[in-house]
Amino acid sequence: MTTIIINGSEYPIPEGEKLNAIQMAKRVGIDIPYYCWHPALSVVANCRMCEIETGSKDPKTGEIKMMPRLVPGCQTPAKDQTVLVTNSPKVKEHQRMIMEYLLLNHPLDCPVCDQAGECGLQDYSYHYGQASHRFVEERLVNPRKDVSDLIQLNQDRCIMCTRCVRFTREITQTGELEVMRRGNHAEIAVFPGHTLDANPLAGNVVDICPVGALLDKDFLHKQRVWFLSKHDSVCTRCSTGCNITAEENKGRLWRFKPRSNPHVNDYWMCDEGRYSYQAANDPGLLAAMYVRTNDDLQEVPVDEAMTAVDRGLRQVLELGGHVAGVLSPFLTVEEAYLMARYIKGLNPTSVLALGPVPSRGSDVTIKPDQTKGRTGDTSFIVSRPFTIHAEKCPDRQGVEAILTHFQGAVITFEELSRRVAASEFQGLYVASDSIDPWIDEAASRELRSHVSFLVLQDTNVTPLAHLADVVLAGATFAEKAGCYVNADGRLQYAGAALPPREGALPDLDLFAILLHRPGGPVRSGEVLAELAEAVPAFAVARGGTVPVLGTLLGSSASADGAARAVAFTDSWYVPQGAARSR
Amino acid sequence: MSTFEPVLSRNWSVADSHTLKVYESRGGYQAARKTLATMAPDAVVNLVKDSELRGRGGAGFPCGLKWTFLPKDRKATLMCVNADESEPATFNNRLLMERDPHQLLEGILIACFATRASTAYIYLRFEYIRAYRILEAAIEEARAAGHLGKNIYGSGYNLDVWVHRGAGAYICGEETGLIESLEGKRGWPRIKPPFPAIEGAFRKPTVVNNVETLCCVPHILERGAIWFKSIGTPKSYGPKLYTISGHVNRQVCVELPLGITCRALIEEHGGGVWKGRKAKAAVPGGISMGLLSAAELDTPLDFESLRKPGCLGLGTAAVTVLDDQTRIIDYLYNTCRFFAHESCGQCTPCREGTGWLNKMIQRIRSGGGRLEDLDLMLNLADNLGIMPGTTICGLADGAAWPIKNAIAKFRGELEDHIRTHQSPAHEVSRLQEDIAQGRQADDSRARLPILNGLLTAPASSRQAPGIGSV
Amino acid sequence: MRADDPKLMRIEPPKLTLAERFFLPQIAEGLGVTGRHVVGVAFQKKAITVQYPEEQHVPSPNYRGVHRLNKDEHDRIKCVACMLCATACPAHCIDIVGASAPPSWPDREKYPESFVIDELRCIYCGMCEEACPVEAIELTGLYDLTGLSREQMIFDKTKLLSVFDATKDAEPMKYAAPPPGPAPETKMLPSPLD
Amino acid sequence: MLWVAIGILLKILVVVSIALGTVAYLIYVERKVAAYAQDRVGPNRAGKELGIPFGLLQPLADGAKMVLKEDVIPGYVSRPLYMLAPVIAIVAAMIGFAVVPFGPVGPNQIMNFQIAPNINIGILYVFAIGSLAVYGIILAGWASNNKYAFLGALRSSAQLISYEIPLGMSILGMVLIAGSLDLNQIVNWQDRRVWGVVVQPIGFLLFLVSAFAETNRLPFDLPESEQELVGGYHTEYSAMKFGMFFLGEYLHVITVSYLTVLLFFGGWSLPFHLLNQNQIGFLSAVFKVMVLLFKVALMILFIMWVRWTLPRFRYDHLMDLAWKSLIPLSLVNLVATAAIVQLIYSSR
Repeated sequence: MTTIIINGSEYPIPEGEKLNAIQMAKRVGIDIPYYCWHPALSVVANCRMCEIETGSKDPKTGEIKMMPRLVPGCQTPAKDQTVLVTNSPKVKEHQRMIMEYLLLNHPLDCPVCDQAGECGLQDYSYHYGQASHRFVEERLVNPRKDVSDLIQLNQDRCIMCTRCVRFTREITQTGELEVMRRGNHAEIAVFPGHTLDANPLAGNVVDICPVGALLDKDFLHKQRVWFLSKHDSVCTRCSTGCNITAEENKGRLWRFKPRSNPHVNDYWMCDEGRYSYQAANDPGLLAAMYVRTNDDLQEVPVDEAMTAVDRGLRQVLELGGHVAGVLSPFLTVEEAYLMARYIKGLNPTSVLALGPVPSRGSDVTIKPDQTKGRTGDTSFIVSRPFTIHAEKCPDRQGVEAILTHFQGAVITFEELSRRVAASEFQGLYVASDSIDPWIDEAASRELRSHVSFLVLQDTNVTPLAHLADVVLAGATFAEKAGCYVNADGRLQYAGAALPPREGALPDLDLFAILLHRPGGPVRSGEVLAELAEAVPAFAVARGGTVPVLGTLLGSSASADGAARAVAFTDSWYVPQGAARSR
Repeated sequence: MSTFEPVLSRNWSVADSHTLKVYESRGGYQAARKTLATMAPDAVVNLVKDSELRGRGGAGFPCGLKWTFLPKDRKATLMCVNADESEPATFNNRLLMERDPHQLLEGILIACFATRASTAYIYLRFEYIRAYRILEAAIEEARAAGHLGKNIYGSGYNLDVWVHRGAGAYICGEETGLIESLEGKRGWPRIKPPFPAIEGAFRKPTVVNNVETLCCVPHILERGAIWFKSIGTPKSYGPKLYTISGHVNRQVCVELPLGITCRALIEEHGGGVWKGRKAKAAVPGGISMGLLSAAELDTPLDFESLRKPGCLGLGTAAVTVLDDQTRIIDYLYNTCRFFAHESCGQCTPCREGTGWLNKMIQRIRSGGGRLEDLDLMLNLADNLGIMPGTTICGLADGAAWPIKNAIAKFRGELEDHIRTHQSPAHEVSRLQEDIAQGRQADDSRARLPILNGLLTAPASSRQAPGIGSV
Repeated sequence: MRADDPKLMRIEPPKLTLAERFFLPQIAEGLGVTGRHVVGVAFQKKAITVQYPEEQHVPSPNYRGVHRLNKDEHDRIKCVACMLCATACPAHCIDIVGASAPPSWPDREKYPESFVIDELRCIYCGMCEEACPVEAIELTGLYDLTGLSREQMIFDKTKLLSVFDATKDAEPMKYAAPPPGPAPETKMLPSPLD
Repeated sequence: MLWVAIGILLKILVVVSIALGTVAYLIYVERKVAAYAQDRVGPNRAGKELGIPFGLLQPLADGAKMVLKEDVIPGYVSRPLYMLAPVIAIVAAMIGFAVVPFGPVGPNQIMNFQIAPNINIGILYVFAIGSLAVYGIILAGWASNNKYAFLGALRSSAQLISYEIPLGMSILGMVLIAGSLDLNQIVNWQDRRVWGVVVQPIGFLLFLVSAFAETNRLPFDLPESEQELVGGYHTEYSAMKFGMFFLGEYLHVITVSYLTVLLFFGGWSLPFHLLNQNQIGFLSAVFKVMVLLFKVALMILFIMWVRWTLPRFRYDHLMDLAWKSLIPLSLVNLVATAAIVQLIYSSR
């Protein structure tokens, strides 16, 4: 058996994984502080914070031989019979010294620094530093500068860990960032005219910065991070389905931060997704339910609107008409399931169609290459490609799977439009929730002119909304909980970050009311459990639970064991929820 | 020592010594021909290993041993010649390259043959323009004469030599920094492992050797390991080029067997301390190695003995003499300024520590010293470089030893300086101390803007405590 | 603690004399005490009451009254919108909206776009003052805080700055040295409610 | 006869209005005394605008407040009893005044300073009526349908029953000595001989203590005891109904003060026969009334003084005091007085 000795205790080394000392120690609950190391970037060992004492144990005699010098934990492999000491006086004195050095020229502006609260310097200063230092000379002052339209660099707060430089070199391979000058005048800079603006993953340099040097101007000075409640969610901006934390305070979203998921997004997310949170804060979102009376849309309470929907659709059927439902790829699988059940339950001849699938450009895949960066030891790094999909919706595959289950084939929106134009349907129920404008004036009129009863369930005011008979205000991506199936067929759970806004209801509740489900608000887990029973494609979600890192639709739950792999989070960026209940 | 006959510098006094003609006329390239024709590469490695030739670049690592670290199954090997002679007061490599470039090329040829490297880069210090021109010319000559190029001497062995000029950074004299710079990157030393012998320049096994080391190689092959080990002192064998500079009458570079005492070097070869003064101290081997006091001048200058008086090592064997009218604080000021300027800025202790020491020395020198600063500097030096493993490369060690030595050996003088040189303009104010200690400053000046590191408040805020007075 | 704990001590009530058991001497003594006070107030003007509107009470220097937002020597708000006061506030009565400082403020990155204190929620504990890293928020000695509606008692930035203007001479910043000469009396606010 | 009736009615009117006015000012005085005892100045504002000093209009303001306040009748009370209780309290307090002489009373006086003169069991009447007041309290507590009020009422009844006994027995000594239940006779006896307090010191103390208890004043105000019972029996009363209890309490204070002065401090007489008891004339009558009023005023002040000096008794202490100390003591006092009186009279 392979074992490692950390601070006097023996621990077994996990099979089949190549870990360094930091990862291994963290796995057994011992923190080795670090700044420059990042599991996706090459090892440079220049912050010197993770230095520990190492040695080896002779397996025969049991004699332990320590090396005289300190070595950085980030480049020490966790090998059999290695001895790590992370808490000796020598190590502690070294950590204290590094903290003193790092803080020499660091400005004392934590109060106005957005990183405060999730800052490596702050956290380690408490754990490993000291309250005072002996530096009485004048500090260096470096003015702040912009590295892109969205990212600001406060050079005086920088600790030269070069994570950002390595990110642009090794992950995006665009190399915008560089170190300029030498010694304690060294600073991060962009080449003139070569900013991060064109980099689709630029926002990640803010996330990986352990201090407040690189800051997102979109979030700048708006909130203190300890006020934010963090909710594990999934980005809905494209079909990659990046794992994110949606961070909320005072009833609105403030930012998205990527969550590590080795099967989906590794540690990153694209800027387009990062700033898509703004759609949930839009003041122009539908704020009430409307029913058409006397050729005018009137604001009505929810129950009236729901009755109007049910009555209208049943009337169409009684008059011998047909009903079609449009399921947008922005719906969660639970919502799609309930809606399909409702439409099919009205009349088995009713038709279900997939809503318009927005697509823009082509898929962009970024393949990291650590050899582009520093030629240090890169053997710990598993480089995984990151794709920004052209398909700008979160759940096409999930909705398609449900449509296939209910009627054998997927009818596209174009096909449905044709059939509507042929006056095949008299009643139409469109559930959209699309973030983007998805239908124009002309298409709306065309669609409307052929049906006698039109229900629209949406979050935004679209041209179709003005023409519909009933407008239901659904929930935005931030307001609903449920599962999405991403481009790789991975079923992932996204939690709700905000309560449903005034006048709107989560789509799941709307469908539940139409279906007369007993009980109050619906829990997505219960629906998912039903769905897993009813639709074989979703059998992995049996019991209504999904692993934290998601699970592949086709796989059996046990075969997807790797999905339970521990994701990585920087120790100073711990999702802590709101600092206090407000 | 009069029996010693110069080896490395034997051609220096000859006219046009840098030309191939002169070099060949004095027996040049014979060793290379013999080696390539008769010896197997491993035999060469073993011979050099037997000679216990230690690297002349500063660290004194056995050269042959280094060559054996190369992986056995390597496909390609690179040779880097470290000609980035940036250590202050050192100029032996420059003379070797300017006066006898073919000796170096022959050494490169043999070393590359031994390590089976087919490409060699001479990483040349930017400022050595003359050496650059001479080397380029010499390589042309050698290539034309068949000493370099394809199928050298019919042995089927190919070698190309390129001269690469650095951009003027001290740190590029460190082997991994040199490699990074050679690759076209920023001259930042790499972490080890992997060592360059396993994965060096362009991710290939790489040997990095100093100019003077390589210059020794042809002579070892010509005269044998026994001859080489007959020169010098135990554990430090062979001839060595010493440079003498500073406050001596003659600033020269002389070749002597390893182990000559510092005093002998100054008196016999440097012509004594200038202006009839006495030596106060001497830097034995480039400023990063530390300081010898006047009483310790009898220390032999070899790889081992210098540890005794508390120096880091022989270094580049560049002796700099300080006369008795030189202030130690000035020496420290120059040293610290140099290291603060040349620190690459990669590792935290070196980046911040050298800058801090520099600022502190500047303050002490201009009259703001405190007695506790000396202990603080010692403590910093200990943390910075004397404790092993705090940084990637050895620059921090080099920055730490002079301070440790100077304070250990000249503490009295430094304390006297602090006591007698006090200038109110430079002294540490109460407020600065309070801020550093994290104390609540106790006077009205506490109302300072604490943001953006502004230490001094606008004058108006210091006067009346009432804020409405403006 | 157990009944046989060695640290326990049994104390017997003191034995009373007969006179004491009648309580009459004690009652007489008590009557004497109150009588002295009655006489003192009635005839010797020993009352300690402050006749409030006519006489203004000057509270002790560490009295915690209405908040003020301090200004710096350029008449700008000192606050940097770090929201540490809002974090420290146990009553959750402070609401700050931060924003990047105007470009004309070179020494400052951030300032409060809006700064609102609900004086009715506030418990005047002074934690905001303690938490403030730039000495921007302070509790003044103003104690006569009244209002006719809840809205009036929610102080915004303008009002809090006007409190500073009204009190800056009487109460220099607390961390500064005491003012030379006798302390000026707290000026009455021109009523913060207008 | 008609004129007699009119005279009596007039007297009743004058006495009641004076009594009520006095009560109003007693509250003012009480507040002043309280303030002085606590180093404060007390009410001094009301009337300032009209140039009236010392806040002398405070009672008016208090009264106006009492009248104008919202009269809350909780939904859960028993309404008739609830309304009746304060009426009983104040009526019982007032009709006690019927036999209390405010000045010299007698067939040879120019005027009877008494509403119902020449009732020879006057003192008995006072006590009988005084005990009625407890019904007001009990009813109030009962009708309020509130546990605090109920507890207050229970305490009050127990307290009143307990202290009736020593109160009654403490004056029997004086009655024995004076040989009459008529207050007029008792005063006359004291004028002739010596003040009651001299011949009946123990009786005086017993009377004083019991009187405090009977008036529910500190240190015996357990039926109210704000700290424990939130006001006790009047927890649920507000506005004028509360005011009536208040008035009742102060009327009791006045009554008790009168009785004390009449029984133990010589009534309208002055010591050492400085005032000729037999002198009849308008001036002398007025003077006697003034003397009596002065003494009563002192007595009231004393009661207030005690209130702001002593803390409240604990309930068990209260009961202990009545049953274990006062009643035995009063019995001893009665027996001893009776023996001595018998000795003296039989020796004559």
